Amino acid sequence: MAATPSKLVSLVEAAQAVASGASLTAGGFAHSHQPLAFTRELIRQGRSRLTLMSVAECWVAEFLAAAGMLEKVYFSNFMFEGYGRCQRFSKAVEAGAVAVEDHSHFGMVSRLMAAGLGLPFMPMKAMAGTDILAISGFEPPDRKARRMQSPFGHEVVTAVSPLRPDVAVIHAARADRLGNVQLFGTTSVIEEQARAAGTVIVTVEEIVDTDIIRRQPEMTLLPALMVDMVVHLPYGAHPTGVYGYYDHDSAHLADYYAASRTEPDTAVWLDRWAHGLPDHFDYLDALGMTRLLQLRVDPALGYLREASHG
Amino acid sequence: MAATPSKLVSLVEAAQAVASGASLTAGGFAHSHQPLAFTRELIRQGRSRLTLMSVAECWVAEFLAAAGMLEKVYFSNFMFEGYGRCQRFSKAVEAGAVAVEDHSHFGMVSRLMAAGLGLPFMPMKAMAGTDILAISGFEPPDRKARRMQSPFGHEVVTAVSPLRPDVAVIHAARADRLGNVQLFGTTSVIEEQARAAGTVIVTVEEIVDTDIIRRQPEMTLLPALMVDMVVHLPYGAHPTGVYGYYDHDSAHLADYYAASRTEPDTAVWLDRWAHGLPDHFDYLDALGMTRLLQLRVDPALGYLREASHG
Amino acid sequence: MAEVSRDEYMAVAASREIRDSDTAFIGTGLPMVAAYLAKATHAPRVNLVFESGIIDPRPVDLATGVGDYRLAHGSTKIAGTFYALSLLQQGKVDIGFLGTAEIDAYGNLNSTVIGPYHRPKVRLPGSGGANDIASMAKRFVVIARLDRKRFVEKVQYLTTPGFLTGPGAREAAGLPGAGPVRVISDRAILGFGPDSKRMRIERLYPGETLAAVQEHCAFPIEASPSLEAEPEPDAHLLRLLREVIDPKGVYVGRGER
Amino acid sequence: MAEVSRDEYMAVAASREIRDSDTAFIGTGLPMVAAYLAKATHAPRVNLVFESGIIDPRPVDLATGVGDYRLAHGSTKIAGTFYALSLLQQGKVDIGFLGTAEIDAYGNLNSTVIGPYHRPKVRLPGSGGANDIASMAKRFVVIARLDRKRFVEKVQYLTTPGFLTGPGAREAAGLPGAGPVRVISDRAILGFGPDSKRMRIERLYPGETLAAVQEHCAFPIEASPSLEAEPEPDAHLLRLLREVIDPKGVYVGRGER
Repeated sequence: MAATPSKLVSLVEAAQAVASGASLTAGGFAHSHQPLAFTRELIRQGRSRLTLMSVAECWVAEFLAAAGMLEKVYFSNFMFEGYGRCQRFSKAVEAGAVAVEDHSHFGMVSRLMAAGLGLPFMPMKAMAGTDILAISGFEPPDRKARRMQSPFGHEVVTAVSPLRPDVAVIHAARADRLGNVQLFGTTSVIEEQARAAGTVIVTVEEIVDTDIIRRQPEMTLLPALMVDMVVHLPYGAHPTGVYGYYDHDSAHLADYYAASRTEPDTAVWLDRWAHGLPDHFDYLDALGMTRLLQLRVDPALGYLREASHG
Repeated sequence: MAATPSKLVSLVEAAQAVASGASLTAGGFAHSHQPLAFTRELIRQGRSRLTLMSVAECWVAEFLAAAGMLEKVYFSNFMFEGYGRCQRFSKAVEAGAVAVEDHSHFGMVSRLMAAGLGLPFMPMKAMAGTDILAISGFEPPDRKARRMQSPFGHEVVTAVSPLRPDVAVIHAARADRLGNVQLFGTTSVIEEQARAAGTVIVTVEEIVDTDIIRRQPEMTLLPALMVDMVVHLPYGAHPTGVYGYYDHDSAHLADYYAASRTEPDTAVWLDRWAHGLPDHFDYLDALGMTRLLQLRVDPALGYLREASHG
Repeated sequence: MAEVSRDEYMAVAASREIRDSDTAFIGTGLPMVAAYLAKATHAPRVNLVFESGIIDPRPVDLATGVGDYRLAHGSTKIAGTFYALSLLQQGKVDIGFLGTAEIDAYGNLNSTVIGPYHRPKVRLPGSGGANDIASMAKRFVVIARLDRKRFVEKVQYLTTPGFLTGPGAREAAGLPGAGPVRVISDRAILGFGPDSKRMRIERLYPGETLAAVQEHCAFPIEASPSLEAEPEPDAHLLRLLREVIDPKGVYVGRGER
Repeated sequence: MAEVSRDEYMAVAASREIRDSDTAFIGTGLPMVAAYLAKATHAPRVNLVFESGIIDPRPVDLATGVGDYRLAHGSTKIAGTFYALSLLQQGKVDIGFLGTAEIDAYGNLNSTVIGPYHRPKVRLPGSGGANDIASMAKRFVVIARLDRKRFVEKVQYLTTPGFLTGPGAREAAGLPGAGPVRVISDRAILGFGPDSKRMRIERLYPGETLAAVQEHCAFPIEASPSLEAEPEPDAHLLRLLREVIDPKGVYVGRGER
């Protein structure tokens, strides 16, 4: 059939889709597949007053908070497993510089899902009876969730309202130029995030022919019709990992974690690893090939045999 | 770790889990992966007053109707693509012998999903304004669906109530003895059906070691915690097909379709292919190895190159 | 080249309803032929979705049904029925195609029963995804042969919403899609009045007359102010239909007229 | 054999809470160690579920987190977060384990803030799946070291529901799970009065006294009528913990006492 145009764009161009004041949701879970090359580019370009709608993209939140670009966060949990609290993010909240709206994981996922399914609300059963619903962050409590009775009886559920981020940024394993996206391992909240968002940007380890996608259609997470832009960014999740490609870089994460204890050290770190490097390939060069290759997973196991526990 | 007990049971034993008067939902879509060896065993054992909660398991519905075992059917569409209406099923409805409750596909899937998600209702946007909601089959209209306003504004949605079948019967590609089930190709409504049902019976082409399942965990449709019984039934979907294994048997389907034009011919057909054969392996012997091998799919394409269009 | 059949007119007209980059919800038969034809010509970027859960198949061999393994093999995503249908509710589906046993002047369809619901004269297959498509796709197209038993004053069971009782009724029911845009018949292409929401005649196939169309329709139907004649499909389209897409004439009959 | 550490008492006690054939929702750290220990001993059929979407991993190497690739590799199903969490709402999860910064007498937990919500003294990580587990798992177990700053009269923010305000409160809130069944601390195993729903002391570790436990708890806490002494874990369990499950002592400290 006839050729179809490509959605492949540069990182610079993709990042321009996130304006100051925009709302953003980002893929990933714990130390896995967070779109951090994209996050560093946003930091290089500079943004302000961003809103995050997040479940577990702790590193994205932390770096955006460290760079002073965050204003508001709808979220359920930011925690560096094996390290501790997200220090710059937590400090920003404690200083009143970032406003937060708390949820349970299921509450956040349900709000994104409501938007993705085109529904004005989603019924669910968690969060009831707690301060998550009783204490408002920046959202009026009756806009976030309402207790309601089932139309078919006396059962009470919590209805949560949809959250529609302007942009979803996802890092995945591979995509074709049309935007068919595959990811191995856990898919975290990517399905719900991509469907809820107005614009979907996907950064990937590899660009492959559509024929490669068609060989394993069961592995396709996002079909092309869900995706607006594709950016080729090998090691684009570093210092987090990508299942089947590379493990998270514990030493680099630990370095950041140490730096993030103070604002000046964080600034030095950001200067070195974001502002100081013109683009992602300079970043990879700065890390060095030895280090990047050492992170590559054992092909038999899918992970590095020697775990570093924080 | 320690050995875990098997869920593997005989077909006879599995079929005994469906009592007369029970409600049943069955996997499959069009001419694919319908649990028909199980259906034939139910016919051999004999049941009455069954309720079906169905989306697209047309052949299961047709055979149960042909055998006079159906009382009520919640469903969205029964149609033999390439052949025409399900004749015994349609005749039974026209005669008033089977009562029906119509839905759209999304309506049926949403009702099963509500049950599977542990929710007292599911909001959705189809079916409004039509006789599907205005004309009651056997269910009081306000038990099936209600128009409701979103708690967050004036948007109107249709809330559908949960459907909880007593038993779900699924035919899949392979499972281990613990009940981890994998299926290639479209997964139809199996996820929602299995989660909604009280008891889940899975019949499979192959029993494999759990290690085989663990090599492709992304392909697992139902984890063991969703499954109660596993039955090993190669060609257990015949005369429908199983993706990656065998295509549907058009000649056999056409034979049935011709027979199903009259009640006596149908009875002869059922005698020959269900009552007349003590078990599933006698059925396979009666079909003959030549025929079964001819149905095996082209391994490169995943289907038979020469399609039979009805 | 053989004379153009009514089926060929219908396939070509249906294909024209698909715009490039549309996401189209497709069933077996003429809609599949039309979608393949559109993809091969003016709409290479059309994204096909099937209710069985198959997204964007590689159109190699014509399928026997929406769950056919020749659709699944080489698709870009295989999922389940909920996934496919939920795309409609998400607002991701631009166009759907539907057949019907009955249709009224507002484009409402019946594919459920002929006769009373509880003791029907003929029990039909039921909605399936038809109601979902008509309720939630941005627009939909009906493909139906003209016949006084099919084009009726009032459908015996309203399975699938057209404009329901007329202007404003879909909105009042909370249906997100805009409703039917075209009815492609074997004699003419029909549309809907922008204000009245009633069916009207837009294009006549060669050799057809307004009177002939009106005679095959049990409700009063007028011509659109911009009534046109449908030209004969160009040779390239016919060759694709006859030699590439449906070489055996499984779904598109040949030379019936 | 080295003296039994408090962590080892906690891991063994937590492991005992898992019944064979349970579906258990597991986080990193002591709960993972406890689950692996249970699976290796009295509960070979326990089915482990992680909020990252991993079901039933092959417990080869101890993971660094719930999304760790060593959990994903060789699991029996990999899905996403919604799938894992929706199992809770479906009623498929028998038991979950939670840690906390604060806990009150009714087993309510705070993992959100110390100080006022809008200008907290300490911003903690937030609920994550904790609220979901506590709301919807059939039962849950808290693992927390005894400390007057942790065991408090009133949590500063109620992140995760225990028995809320007392008997009947969970039911009134529509929470499907039955609530907390055990609090495993480093000095004693605590439970809840069946009628009062208040925390009480059920088992004391060797060398501990009621008074010591009460002193480390900022709310009044009584002994259960059936107060028992927790025996030292048997050698087989200790060997498994020390040599097989956590040989480096990553999550289970050694010989602290």
